[in-house]
Amino acid sequence: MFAAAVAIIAVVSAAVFAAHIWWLPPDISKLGMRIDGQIAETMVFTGALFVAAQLALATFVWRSTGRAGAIRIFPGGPMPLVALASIIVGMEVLSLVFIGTKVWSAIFLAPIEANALHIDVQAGQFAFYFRYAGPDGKFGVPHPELIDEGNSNFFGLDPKNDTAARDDIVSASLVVPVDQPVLLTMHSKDVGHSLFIPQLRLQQDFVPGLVIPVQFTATGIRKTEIVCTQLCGLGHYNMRAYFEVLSKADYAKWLQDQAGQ
Amino acid sequence: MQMRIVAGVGLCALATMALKPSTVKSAGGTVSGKVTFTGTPPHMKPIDMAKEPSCAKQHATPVMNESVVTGPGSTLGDVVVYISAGAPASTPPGAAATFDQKGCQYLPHVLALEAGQKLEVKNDDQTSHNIHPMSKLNPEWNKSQPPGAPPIEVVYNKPEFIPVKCNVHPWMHGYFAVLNTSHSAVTGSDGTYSLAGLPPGKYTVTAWQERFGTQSQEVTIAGSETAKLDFVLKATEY
Amino acid sequence: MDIVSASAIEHPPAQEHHHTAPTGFIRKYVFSLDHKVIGKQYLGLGLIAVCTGMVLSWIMRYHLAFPNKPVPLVGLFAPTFAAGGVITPEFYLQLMTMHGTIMVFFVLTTAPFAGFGNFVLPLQVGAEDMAFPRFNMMSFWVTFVAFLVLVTAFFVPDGPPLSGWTAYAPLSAVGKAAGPGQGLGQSLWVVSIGIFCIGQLLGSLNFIATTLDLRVKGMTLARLPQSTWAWFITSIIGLIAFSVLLPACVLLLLDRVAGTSFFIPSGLVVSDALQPHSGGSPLLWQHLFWFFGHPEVYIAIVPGFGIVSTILPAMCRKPHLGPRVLIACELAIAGLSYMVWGHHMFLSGMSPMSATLFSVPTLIITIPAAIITLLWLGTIYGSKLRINTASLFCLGFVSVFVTGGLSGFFLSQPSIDTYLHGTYFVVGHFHFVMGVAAMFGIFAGTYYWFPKMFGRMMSETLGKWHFALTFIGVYATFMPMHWLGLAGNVRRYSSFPSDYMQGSLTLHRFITFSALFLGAAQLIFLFNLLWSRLRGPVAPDNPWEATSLEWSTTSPPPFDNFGGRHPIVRHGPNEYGVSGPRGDYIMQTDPPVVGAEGA
Amino acid sequence: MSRVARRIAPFAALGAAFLIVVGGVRAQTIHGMPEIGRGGDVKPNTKVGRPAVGKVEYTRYCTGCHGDRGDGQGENTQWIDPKPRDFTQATFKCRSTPSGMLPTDQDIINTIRRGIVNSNMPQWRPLPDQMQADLLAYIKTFSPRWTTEKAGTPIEIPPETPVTTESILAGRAMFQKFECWKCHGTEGRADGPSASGLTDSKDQPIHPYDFTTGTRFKCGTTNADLYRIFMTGLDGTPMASFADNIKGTQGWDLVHYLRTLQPLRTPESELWKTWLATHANELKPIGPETGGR
Repeated sequence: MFAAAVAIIAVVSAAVFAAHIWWLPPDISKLGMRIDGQIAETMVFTGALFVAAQLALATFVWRSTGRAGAIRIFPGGPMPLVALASIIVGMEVLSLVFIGTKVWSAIFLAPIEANALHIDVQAGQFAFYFRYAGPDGKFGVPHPELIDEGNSNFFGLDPKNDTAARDDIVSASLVVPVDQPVLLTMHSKDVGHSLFIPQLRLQQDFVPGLVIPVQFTATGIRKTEIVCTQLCGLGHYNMRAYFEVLSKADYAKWLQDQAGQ
Repeated sequence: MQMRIVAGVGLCALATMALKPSTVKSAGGTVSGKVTFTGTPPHMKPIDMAKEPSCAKQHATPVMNESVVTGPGSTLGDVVVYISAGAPASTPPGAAATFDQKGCQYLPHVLALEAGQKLEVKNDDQTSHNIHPMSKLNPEWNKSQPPGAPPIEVVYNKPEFIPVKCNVHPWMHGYFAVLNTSHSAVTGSDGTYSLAGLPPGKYTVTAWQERFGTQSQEVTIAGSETAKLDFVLKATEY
Repeated sequence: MDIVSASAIEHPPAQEHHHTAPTGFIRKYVFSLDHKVIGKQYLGLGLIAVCTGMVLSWIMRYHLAFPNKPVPLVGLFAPTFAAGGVITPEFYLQLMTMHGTIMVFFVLTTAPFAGFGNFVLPLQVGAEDMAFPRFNMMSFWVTFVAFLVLVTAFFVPDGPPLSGWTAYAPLSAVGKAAGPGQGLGQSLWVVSIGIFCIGQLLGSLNFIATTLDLRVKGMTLARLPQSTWAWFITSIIGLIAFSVLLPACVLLLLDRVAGTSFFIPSGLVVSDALQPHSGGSPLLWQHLFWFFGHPEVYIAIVPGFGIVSTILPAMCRKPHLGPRVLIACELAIAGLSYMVWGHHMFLSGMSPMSATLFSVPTLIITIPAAIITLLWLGTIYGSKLRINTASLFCLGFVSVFVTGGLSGFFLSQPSIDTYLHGTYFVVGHFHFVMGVAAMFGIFAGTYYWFPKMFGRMMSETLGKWHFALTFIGVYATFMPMHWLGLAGNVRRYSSFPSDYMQGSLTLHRFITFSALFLGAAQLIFLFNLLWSRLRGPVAPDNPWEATSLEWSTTSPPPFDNFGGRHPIVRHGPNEYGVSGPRGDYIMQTDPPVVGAEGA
Repeated sequence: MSRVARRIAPFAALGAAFLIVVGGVRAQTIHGMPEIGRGGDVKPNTKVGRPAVGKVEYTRYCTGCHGDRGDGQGENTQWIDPKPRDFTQATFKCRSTPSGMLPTDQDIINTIRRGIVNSNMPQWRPLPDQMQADLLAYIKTFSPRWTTEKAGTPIEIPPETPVTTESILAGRAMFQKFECWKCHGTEGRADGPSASGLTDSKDQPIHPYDFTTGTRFKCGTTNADLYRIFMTGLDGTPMASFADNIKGTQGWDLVHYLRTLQPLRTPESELWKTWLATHANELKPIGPETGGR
């Protein structure tokens, strides 16, 4: 009974994974496919181990239940198993680390691209706001004490004294042109948050007190969502924003519309 | 937009009237007038509600920030005008003041109520709001109201201008003007107000706007006349 | 008893405790110094806590499946938080925080480690009691106070905290402005966890001292049963881990009440109010917390390793395949557990350069874990397996541990964690590997040692039903969470307004039904506990034909465990599958048998 | 027990491999070896820095200590000793250029790479070259000196002279003569009479280098680095440049003597120990009264 249950559960679970019934949303980023590759490789390896281990458990249980006669010690004692685990798992660990580190550094340790579009992101309870430098190409300096959400001054800009701040464009959606490297500088105004764009395979926490740069390049024109994945308070579940990838022309038009407001 | 403010003021006025039939009946004097501004008011930006599609689709045109509401002729809306000194002691009205959340906006943006009066907060949206009045003198609270939840009822006992916000929708900001008097009005965008049913006496009338501050004037009511009292607030661009 | 008298001699004990059996009710059952009573008290506390935590999870699951429907009965019990049963987002998070805290601290730490360890460990080493009986009593009552303080948070005006069991600063540090429950509720949480640390530190010290100093004659370290080794290793882990969490809690409390800024940087605007703090680091809390938090996972699971490795050989009638390798692996895991805390923080904003540094030891941990699993499989291979509830839960443990462990492969790689961090994949992973696996260990231990604790056998029929429904329920509940995670479904959400998560509702409903089914199955266990305690058949001294010392005394054991005698140990704990005078096993206290040793 | 040892061996091997990988980052080059690998930081960074981009990296990695304005007044500054560098003054400790001159770009890159021992400045070697160059470019925007002045010419370091007893003794005499001991102590223990009251150019307390700890120097690990330190001085600290008093190969004598103060196995210390074994009584102690040998 137990053996059968384990075997069925193992096979059904593995089948659901293998059939990709619930799977990652389509990738629209430059580096996402490397993450997908890493996931796929890990999935194959762990999937094989999962099925093998569960079936072995099922077989051994089925064969030994109520067995008569003398017990049989596993051939060779524990050392073959130690060697087996060390070699199989060890090799896989090494290869995963080797590839994974490269993927990770390509995403989080890459120098900033020369032509990157710089967008300043601020997370707060419970919304993201995105700031574009505006026509002058310069960001105004944020002053936390000037943050006034009731007056739409989400970043604490000081347009009275800071001319660079006057033309900053603040949007509740992240809009980027396609095939353009984008640099996000992420900071939080109150507690920890996180920015997660599943289609970009991109996730990064906001840490109060730190400004964290993240780069990505979107390769598909699409409108999707940004959600918060770091528990930030009662509105956490509804902390989100839209993420739009536009063609270069549409983006220019959008930027102009925003600047006009 | 304007309609909504008027509706809000009307609601308020209605509530005020309904509460004190005796005062109305005694038909005392009235102070009325208009609130205007000088200087350049700040540029009100449209509110980006993209985050909450269920609200965004309720508004055909973008909703403007409401921290400064102006009308033609430099009139100023959402100004609380109230008797700050000289008013006879009154008991808080029995009916509740209502503060509604609709289309991810507060209706009214500024709610005047008397200390001790019941306040009822409703949610007419298909999304959860949290109501977070950041009071300093009164006890502070912060509660979510999912769609379909019963109204939140609360009583403030100390006069205070309490900023109210919804953290889930950071653009939602409003005020509870908890006053010591039932003689109060909130101007519409045409800037007019009227405080009726004042017994004879000398009063200090104060106008309060969330960004431009307060201004007080004195007025004497002898009988049942209507005294004109206009306020001119100084606007600052930033 | 005849076994003891046959094999043990009376001799002047090396460490006489000089305490005699108390007579009054209070001294006997409440403020008892007897490790067996304290162990039962811990298990009782764990039982209360697990029921509380489970009910909280039902409310959460119901709400997730039917976000717009009031939850039945909740309006009645929590009118202030959930008027009319409508679950507000903050109430959901408060339930979630309390569920996590209660389960991790008051169930997974107390039951397998403090509960079974207290009851069984002194018996297995042949001691009369723990090394420090008064510390032992204090350790339980301090833990109990911690539980009361935590539960008090439900009854304060704003309710319990909503910052999760990890209580990330500054959400947990800035106070009331951060949200409902972040005022008094969060302070109570911090105080409770601080007190809990003290209790566990006392307990860990006690375990270490008892294992090292109170072993009877002949009980060398190599002859300690696998379970005692596991508790011993766990207490070493706990000693280091809790002594980091305790100061962290003190610092957090100071930030909250004394205006310090350990975890709060400057320039924070929370609910429109500029915070009067500067110079702190939110990451510091994460580092301190996870330096405790990761070893905590092993505090929950290593006793499970020990329990399973002790029960399986008895049920297989075959020695454990490699007890020394097992211990080496457990030690390796214990050591590595302090080098891996950063894998909870790949995306936390700490320097991306440290990701590899934390990823490598995390992946290396899978090697000893894999060896431990293979040793179990190798033990089952070619054995004469007796299927009963205790052995079924051990086999279930192996199955869910494999499942939960393998999903760890994904999360330990920073590049994959970039996608899966903060999704239901993580929830599925730790429920399998930490929650369910540890719970299976607890269940196995309960069915196995219940006869020793209460002198009565548990009902096997009810037990097998309990196992079957639980095993299926567990997979049905937690396996789909991995699928949700792959689809990008974010955890800690009270509902899913985001467009791309809309499609997950069906799966969420399935999980909810499974969870309710799983919960209902536990009623069988509760009934079985109660029924067997009162009506179960009387248990013999050694119902499982097991070898370790606790089975050489009566069921239940007398106050001083061995009736004034001190057993002498002559065998290891793994003498199964041999031909001895009793049958196919030799107890640790049996006289030397020529030719049967070392089977 | 050996069976157990054999069983644990795979873990031990893996653990050791791990420690070697991790430890490699901190490994010191044994001095006296040619300047290769990490110790010497000779690998030039040829990337072109971009100040605007560097600002983003700066706010990620540097701002906590060096401050948003580069004035060394970051949020952590109050907890840190020695205090972080104030970039607005453009004085730098580790230079290859004469005292008072601006350092070369590579000098600052080297400092970023190797960090500063006994301070809170970590090694940023894992940052890609491009990032280091960007950071450098941004750091140079804090002071107008970088636009008005040019970096100095690196001092010339003559080829190292052979390690001989005479050379060490000459160095010892210089240690006495130039009053190195007043701060660094008679035995290099940083316990000289002036050591306790030292302040840097911003009046912050500062400690002399303690040779007896055997740690790497503030500005490198090799003999040449040591030569460079006292010939260029550490600007902004009481450590002056001795370029006016020590000429050419004389400097190597001091280097050789200083090496003997360290508890490391170096050619100098080996030689010195052998010599001392027979000649210890010939030496006058270093200090205020005597004049060395």
